[in-house]
Amino acid sequence: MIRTKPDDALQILAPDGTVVDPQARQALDLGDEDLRAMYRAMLVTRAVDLEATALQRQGELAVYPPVLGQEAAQIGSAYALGEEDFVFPSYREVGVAVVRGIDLVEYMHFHRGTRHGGIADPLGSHFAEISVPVSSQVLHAVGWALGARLDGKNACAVVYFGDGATSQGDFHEGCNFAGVLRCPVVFFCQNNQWAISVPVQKQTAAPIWKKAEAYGFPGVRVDGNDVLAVYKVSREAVARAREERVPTLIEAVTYRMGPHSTADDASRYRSREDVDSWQAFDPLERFRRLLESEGLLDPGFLNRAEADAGAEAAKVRAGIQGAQPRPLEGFFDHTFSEMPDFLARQREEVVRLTTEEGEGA
Amino acid sequence: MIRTKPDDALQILAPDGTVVDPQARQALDLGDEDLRAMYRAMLVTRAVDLEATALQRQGELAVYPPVLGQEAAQIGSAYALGEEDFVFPSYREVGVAVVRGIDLVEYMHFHRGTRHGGIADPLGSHFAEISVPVSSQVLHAVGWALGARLDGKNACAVVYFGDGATSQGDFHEGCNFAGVLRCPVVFFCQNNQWAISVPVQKQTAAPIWKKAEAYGFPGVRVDGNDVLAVYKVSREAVARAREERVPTLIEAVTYRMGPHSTADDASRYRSREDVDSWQAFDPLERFRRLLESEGLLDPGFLNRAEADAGAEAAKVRAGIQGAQPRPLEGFFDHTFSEMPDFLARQREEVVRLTTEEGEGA
Amino acid sequence: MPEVTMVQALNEALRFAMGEDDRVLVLGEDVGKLGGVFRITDRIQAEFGEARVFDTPLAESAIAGVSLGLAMAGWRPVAEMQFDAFSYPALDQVISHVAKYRFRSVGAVDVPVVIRIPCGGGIGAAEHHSESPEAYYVHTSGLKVAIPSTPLDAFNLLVRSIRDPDPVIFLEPKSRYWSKESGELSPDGLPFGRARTVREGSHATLVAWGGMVARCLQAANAAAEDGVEVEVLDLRTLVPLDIEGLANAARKTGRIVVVHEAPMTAGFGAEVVARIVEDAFEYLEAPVLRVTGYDIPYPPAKVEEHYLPSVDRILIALEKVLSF
Amino acid sequence: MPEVTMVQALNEALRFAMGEDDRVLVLGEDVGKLGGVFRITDRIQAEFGEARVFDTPLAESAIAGVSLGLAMAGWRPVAEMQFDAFSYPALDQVISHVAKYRFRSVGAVDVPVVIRIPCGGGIGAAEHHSESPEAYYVHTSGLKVAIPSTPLDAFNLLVRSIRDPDPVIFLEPKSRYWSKESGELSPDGLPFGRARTVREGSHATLVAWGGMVARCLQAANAAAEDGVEVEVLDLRTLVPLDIEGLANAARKTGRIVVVHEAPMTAGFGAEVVARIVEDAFEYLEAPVLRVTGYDIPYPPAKVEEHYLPSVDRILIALEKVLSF
Ligand SMILES: Cc1ncc(C[n+]2csc(CCOP(=O)(O)OP(=O)(O)O)c2C)c(N)n1
Ligand SMILES: Cc1ncc(C[n+]2csc(CCOP(=O)(O)OP(=O)(O)O)c2C)c(N)n1
Ligand SMILES: [Mg+2]
Ligand SMILES: [Mg+2]
Repeated sequence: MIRTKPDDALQILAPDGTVVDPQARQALDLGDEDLRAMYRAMLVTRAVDLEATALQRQGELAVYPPVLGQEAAQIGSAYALGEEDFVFPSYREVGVAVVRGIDLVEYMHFHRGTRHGGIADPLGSHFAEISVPVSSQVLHAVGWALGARLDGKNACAVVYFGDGATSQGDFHEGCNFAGVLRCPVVFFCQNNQWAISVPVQKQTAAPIWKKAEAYGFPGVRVDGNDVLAVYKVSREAVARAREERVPTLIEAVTYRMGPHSTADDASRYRSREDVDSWQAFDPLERFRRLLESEGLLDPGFLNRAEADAGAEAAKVRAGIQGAQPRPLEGFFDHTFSEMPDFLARQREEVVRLTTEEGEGA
Repeated sequence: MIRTKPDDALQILAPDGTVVDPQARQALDLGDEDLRAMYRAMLVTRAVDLEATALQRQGELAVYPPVLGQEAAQIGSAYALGEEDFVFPSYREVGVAVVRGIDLVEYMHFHRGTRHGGIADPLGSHFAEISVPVSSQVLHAVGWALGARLDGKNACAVVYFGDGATSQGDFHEGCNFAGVLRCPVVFFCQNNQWAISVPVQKQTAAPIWKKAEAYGFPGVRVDGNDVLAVYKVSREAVARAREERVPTLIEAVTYRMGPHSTADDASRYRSREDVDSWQAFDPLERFRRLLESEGLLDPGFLNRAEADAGAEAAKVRAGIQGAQPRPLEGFFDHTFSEMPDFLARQREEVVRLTTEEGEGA
Repeated sequence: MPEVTMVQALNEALRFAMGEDDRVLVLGEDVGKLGGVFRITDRIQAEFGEARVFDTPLAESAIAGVSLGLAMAGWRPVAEMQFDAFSYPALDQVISHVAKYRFRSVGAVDVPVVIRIPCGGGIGAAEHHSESPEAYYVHTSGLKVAIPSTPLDAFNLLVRSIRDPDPVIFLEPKSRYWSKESGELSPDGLPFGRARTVREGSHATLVAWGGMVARCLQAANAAAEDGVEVEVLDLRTLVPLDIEGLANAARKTGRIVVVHEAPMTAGFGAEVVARIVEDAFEYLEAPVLRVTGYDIPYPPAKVEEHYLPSVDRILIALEKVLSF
Repeated sequence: MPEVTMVQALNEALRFAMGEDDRVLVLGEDVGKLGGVFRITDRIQAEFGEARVFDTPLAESAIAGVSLGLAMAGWRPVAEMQFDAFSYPALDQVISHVAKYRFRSVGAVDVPVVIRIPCGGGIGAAEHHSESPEAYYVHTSGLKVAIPSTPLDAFNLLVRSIRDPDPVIFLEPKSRYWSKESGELSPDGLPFGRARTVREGSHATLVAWGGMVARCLQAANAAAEDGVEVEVLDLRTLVPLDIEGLANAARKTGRIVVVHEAPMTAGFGAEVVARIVEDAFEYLEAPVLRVTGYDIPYPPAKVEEHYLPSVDRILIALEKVLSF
């Protein structure tokens, strides 16, 4: 249970928005525009996230895993990255996608069931396809980071995953590879307390950040609802990865305010009170108060930002509503780099049948 | 590189056999007969191990992975177990098998290629089949331990594996399960510095014993060539597992004096000097000196023990030389609990063909 | 007995098995309080306690390997993999140990492990949630593989799988989870390796399992409107396979189509064809054809209807074997 | 060019590929100083440096997953799995990502990953060192699967696999590692999907790949002594498969036996049978038969000769199809 601060966690802002570590606050390399941009990204994320949940309720998305409550963890860490850094997301990273300028309509196609992956141009946008098999993307990040090191690039990979993901073999193998092969990678764990119905206490008997000990690189726990603290540790981890080729494991302690996904009934395994108790730690509210106290929330900005958020959500809705998948034969074209004969035969059948169907209709 | 003591390692006997920790020495619950029995087991192991290597050279075994140099780690830990405890070995545990009274001829059938597993009565002898896929046995140990806990048994599982094995996902998943499900299990890692040609420095960037931090249970490093120190930490770990249902990760620092297996040419990746430098840490010699100084090595015992060792080796040789496998159809009988029809059909073919062959010959 | 869904039947089977044998355990991700994402283990933990029904950490290889260890300690674990594609991290443990441990120990160790895997497509699920992995398991010697197509079969086969001293991969076709059937839920000792004739017919035979049995029945009914009587055979267990039943089908109609969701290449349909060819070639009036998923990864849900064998595709194949 | 073994040919292929494209990397357990347990990578690290040729920690899932990541960074990794059964821990990464990433990204990401796997039995190896896992890979859409049977094919197919923008599972039959062949080691652009007629014959056809091609040739030679001319077809790549070549075989002899080491049930032999039945049923004079490993786990080495298809078993099957 979170108190005003998770044990051992780095914090800059208290839940009420007051600065608890003024020195750290001052040392941040963030100007007013950065702070505003971060807040704006949090608003956009919140709006898009709520819109996606609504779209699912209306049948426009097949299923959607809300990020509600985890906005600070995602925006704080994503904001610490450079263009050249490469993001490897799980399935709950819409906030990171917002910061990275990912096409959110294409992203929602994943959840609509009209395309896999959800990322139109992973290599160009440095944002890998959405990864559902828990922890599997950890290895891709490590591989990419190793490749970047071999190329002498000044860039790192950042991989996002949950508390549950730390139980998987792939998490371990990836961390161990990264430690010994000196891969520039940041392991960013959002400990949102739950893996579907399993609380983190039943997931592992050790604090997650301490697992870094097993791989010979630093681990750090941060208050995941404090966007500035998350930014700070992420920034340091990115620098350590790029400059020293030393990975970092970041545990951002946060809370999954929504159900695991829109298909989940969380009331079966946690109480309304538990969830409500985390309302006091809302990351947007906390950051808003800071910005207010620092005089950065003039009504002009606030109106614009809120309008932007609404507009983004509306854009997602407009883009995804009723959207059609490419026809099945289109998927055949991307199984191999060239179409082998045996597949061409099958593709022809698909075209024939769907054309007939179309004509029959 | 080992100095007189590996960093952070627990030690009772210096390499020259002198007691460096008299208090610990005194506190051991080992009588004279125990000490003699342990030494005898080390002699037997050494003799059987060398015999197995010789048998392989003579074509009697297909391949054999020598335990040479790791006798203290195996005998010290195995001696700490009770009858009810269950051993899950890798493929290099002949010393443990000696202590547990495993039928060594059957064991060598594994290496001869005449049977899998190598353990005739795993459930009766509480010694699982030899496990080749690195780290895979870790999970079986955890499962057995969980089962024992559910039964309220006062027993634990002990799983043996190497330094290389710690890189596998199964190691991690097993440790994590054990930590959170409170399984009475001891994870016994023989860090013999090598995984075939890969030195432990290239295997992982953290000391192995520290990996326990990731699972919320204690880790300990012990001088793996000091049989008393190994016994002491194993004894404590077994008690902790049985009584508190808390696992322990033991890293026994030792050295693989022989090749990875008889099929390996270690000269391709390590120098004779490196290997020779470990001669000074020979575990038998170290223990012999202690026993001598404590006046336990009367010629009568020594002669008997050496004779026993020779006899055991001879028994293995006599039992395995020219030994035949059961005929292939015998293996069909143990694929399922009952023979399904489709397999019976195949079995008949085998019997028909091998009978014809036999008659043709 | 009123109608039950397959979900309820499976839930009852677990209850029944846990009641008749207190060595039976249930483990997996979210099988406790949540009752599993499909509610197969709904209220089982409340009834049988947290010792016998427990959530595991999120690690499938461990779920399989730990289950084997539990079996060695004399328990009968029933493990749940949350979805088809999430059984893949456990493949190494399943192939190298669960399937082989009896063999490896020359018969000394029973392996009464059941691994339940919801499988197949057709429910509009996300990527990695609609795979049909049966061929991987079937090709692994030492495993039995069961896959019911109806609630009553699901109950019977699961009870029997849990009693089996051998490891059983128990595949549950998600598209049939909410299908209903009425009948008595008492285990009738349904043996493995006996296919079920779902519908009699003399002109041609459709062979299927799991989710495709219902689809074949639809196709057969459609064919009947044109006066073609199609037999539908539900294999129920893929290992052991009802070889006799397949040969009989060849003898009876000589025209056979096998239907499955998994990709065609090296799918279990190929085995069905090969068996029939081996055992009953002389009775074949036409090539045994396959109607299957295509040889591409399972596509996004919104196009899955064109990917999965449709009634039309089945009818076209029937026409081919009938007019050969 | 003097005779080369398959080991040498593979070693030369890696050298050649690394020489022609400096994005090619070699990684795996013990591939560095040791040169691999079979010496396929012998002296490659010395020649190309530790950046391009490196030992990994002992973790196969990571080897596969990291290879995919390297490919995303523009490298062309050639990963070694030490033995067949040790490729199983990587199955999840291979099935869910390596095979699917191009598809998942709707064509945006090339996956030029080669996974080399020594496979098969017949060399007297220990448990878990003699498996023939081709069916698992073949059934996984998105993978190409190559398996040479001779040194020159090994060279050509490996060079070509490394140039391929798609993931290739490259199976190396251990029993042929030390077989010799002479000829020019220059890549002749051998395309995937073209079977090789190893021996002409008009009475019957043996279809095989990898280690069983030589065995089939022995059987064909033995049959020739009795005046029976048997054609031997080496598939060389299983995906893509030379469907045309198989149909031609049916047209030419009408009597076909397929031979493989893996267990029979749902092995790739079933696919060969099913394809031929689908495409060339009318030309078949006899059932297409299979001679394979039995449906038990690979047995101990000392009995493997009775497990693997023998010349006798192949001859018996030939006799059956010839006398049908
Ligand atoms: C390998 C695998 N096993 C099971 C699942 C099913 N599943 C999806 S999300 C999830 C829980 C993940 O929890 P966590 O890692 O904490 O991430 P969160 O969902 O909380 O963001 C599970 C079990 C999966 N996607 N992949
Ligand atoms: C999963 C798996 N991958 C690869 C191998 C091949 N292999 C056998 S032993 C070994 C090295 C093991 O090293 P370590 O764990 O340190 O044990 P040691 O041999 O030193 O006792 C390797 C790579 C294997 N047996 N299993
Ligand atoms: Mg979580
Ligand atoms: Mg070692």
